[in-house]
Amino acid sequence: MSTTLSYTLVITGAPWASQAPQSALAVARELIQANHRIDRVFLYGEGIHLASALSTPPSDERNWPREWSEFLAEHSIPAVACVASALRRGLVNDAEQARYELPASNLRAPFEIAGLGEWVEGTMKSDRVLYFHGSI
Amino acid sequence: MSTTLSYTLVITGAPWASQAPQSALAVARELIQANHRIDRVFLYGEGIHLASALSTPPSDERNWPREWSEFLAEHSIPAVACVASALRRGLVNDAEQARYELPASNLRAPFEIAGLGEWVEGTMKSDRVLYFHGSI
Amino acid sequence: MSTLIVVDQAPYGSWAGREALDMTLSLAAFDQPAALLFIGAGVNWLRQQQAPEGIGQKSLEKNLSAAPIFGVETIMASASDCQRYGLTDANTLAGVVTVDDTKAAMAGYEQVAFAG
Amino acid sequence: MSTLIVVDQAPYGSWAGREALDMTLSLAAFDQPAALLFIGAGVNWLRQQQAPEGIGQKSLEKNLSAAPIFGVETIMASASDCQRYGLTDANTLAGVVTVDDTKAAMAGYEQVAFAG
Amino acid sequence: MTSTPVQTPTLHILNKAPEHSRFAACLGALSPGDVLVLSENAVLALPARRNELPEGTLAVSADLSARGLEEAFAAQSIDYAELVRLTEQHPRIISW
Amino acid sequence: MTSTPVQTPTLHILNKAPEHSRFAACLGALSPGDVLVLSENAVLALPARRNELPEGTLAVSADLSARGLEEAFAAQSIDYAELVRLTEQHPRIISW
Repeated sequence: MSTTLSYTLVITGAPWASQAPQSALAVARELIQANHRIDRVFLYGEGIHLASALSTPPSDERNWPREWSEFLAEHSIPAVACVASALRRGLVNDAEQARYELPASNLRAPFEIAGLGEWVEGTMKSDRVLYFHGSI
Repeated sequence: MSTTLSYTLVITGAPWASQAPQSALAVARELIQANHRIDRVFLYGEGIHLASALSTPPSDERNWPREWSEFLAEHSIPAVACVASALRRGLVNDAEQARYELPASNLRAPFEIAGLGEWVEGTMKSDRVLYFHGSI
Repeated sequence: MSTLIVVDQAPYGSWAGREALDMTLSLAAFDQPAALLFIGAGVNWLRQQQAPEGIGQKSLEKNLSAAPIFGVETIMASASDCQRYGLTDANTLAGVVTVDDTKAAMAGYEQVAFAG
Repeated sequence: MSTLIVVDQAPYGSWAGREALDMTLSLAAFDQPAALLFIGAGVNWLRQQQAPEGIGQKSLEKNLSAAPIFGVETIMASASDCQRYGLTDANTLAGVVTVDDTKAAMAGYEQVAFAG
Repeated sequence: MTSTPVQTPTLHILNKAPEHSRFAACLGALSPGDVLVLSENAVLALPARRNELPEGTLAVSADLSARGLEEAFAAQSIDYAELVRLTEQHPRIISW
Repeated sequence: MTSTPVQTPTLHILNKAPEHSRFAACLGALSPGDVLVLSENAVLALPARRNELPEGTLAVSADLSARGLEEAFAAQSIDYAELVRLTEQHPRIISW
């Protein structure tokens, strides 16, 4: 099939607790390879940890947040961490840092923070929505 | 029984993904109440997220990292996040920020970062070691 | 595009049930047909008289009861899982529809998703 | 103080198995008697020819095989769970002791812990 | 090598829902004289799998209340202070 | 109210180990014509519960290899490109 389809990817499993970010990246690369469009990546629940700017795995291990951010930037794919999931779990951008007077921000570009409306739009407008959950 | 015992508490479940930090805090308060000593609190695996300085739950919800840090400070209890668990998952102190040239640090005082040796010492020296895991 | 959100995780031990409800309410807020299906240990979200203050959490009972007001069209639960966990008409939240055939229930929706 | 670390989670889908091995090696590094017991889906950590490069992870196979060199006294696995998952002498890492009675195996250690 | 069976009665603290594989593993590891305390999601075993639980099984009160089960299972309910007393009495504790 | 049964064949992507309660839930939700792809921990069902899996069950190659199962189950193995093609062919997809 050579028709171009649009996809929303939802990641709910955290790196280093689940395989979700890895599986999602492997699928995302193949989607681009197959000329499909990724409308957006939406991080929900534990999945928001993928957008951490501070993840520092040992140098002989893959750095999933960095690989994801490079992939997103290269293909200009919007990626959003759910604001409610993110704030609870300590993932904030500069605006939230200022608003809540926090000592730092730790969101990795090009991830942004937004509401569940972004996910709803995905379910309405994308041809496919794929979920990547933790496996335990 | 009125003998004072020493305890090490190990938390492996994350706040907002598990009930582990809540259950551990309830038990910790009772230990102090019963005149026991808490040698240390050790955060491992997903449990390291309890030491985030940036967690910002809605104002009508409990803030477990803040409550834990207040409890630790009040009772001068050492608390350590496992360095290997923490770095991967994006929890770093000022020293790690400098060493890895990261844009920020996000460890909440009085938590510190150290190795599994702290846990081993707990298993050797404390009278009891209690684990608080996630439940899924 | 009708969506069914499925909850199979026990209450209060994880955030998945709350996050599932938030998803469902968001769909409803955008006028998208949305329903909830509770299966497995997830049916325990539907028990009356939840009082999670002692574990420092907020009850989801009122939010679930109010979900239809916010446009969630149906709250369903697996009849066999309710029976397994001792949920009866007497101790289950009002408005929950028990279903004998969860497979058929899922088949009625174009999208089916879990919160985590 | 002898410690048994139990692994019941499947390989590569979570970090619990690695973190359990790290705990065991740390005990051994401090000359504390330490052993590993694999049960349930955890026994699959013990299969030969794991090649997780395609999912971007490192194999634990060599680390597990080397554990005795670093002072881990025993690596045990539930015989019935090995059978369930098709693990035989031919495809299981060398040096693993299968145990018929995991309860008795656990009873041999003063401390028993999971990694998560 | 310390393979002499330890005969100390053990306190088992189990926080997994009855559907979790570790729940069954815990039940299978109980010996006579051991104490089983259900916490968090595990208290759901009281309505679901009561017959499989050993006599004298206890459950954390705050977790029963959270899940609407305190009234039905008050006889087995213990508070955190009692849980601490059980940890005093049992040098060997397994958190499942 | 959209309760008319949707008859579209569904692609089920299952990543839970066979012991996980969602594994059984997924098997119970399969209809004739549906496609089941095992990924991540779920590929362990091939050695463990092969008889319960529907004929034509597929498994992600990278996950089989990771767990030392690629050789034994090569016939059912698909790569990520084939998984993407399955998502093209199935408008209705459930990720378990």
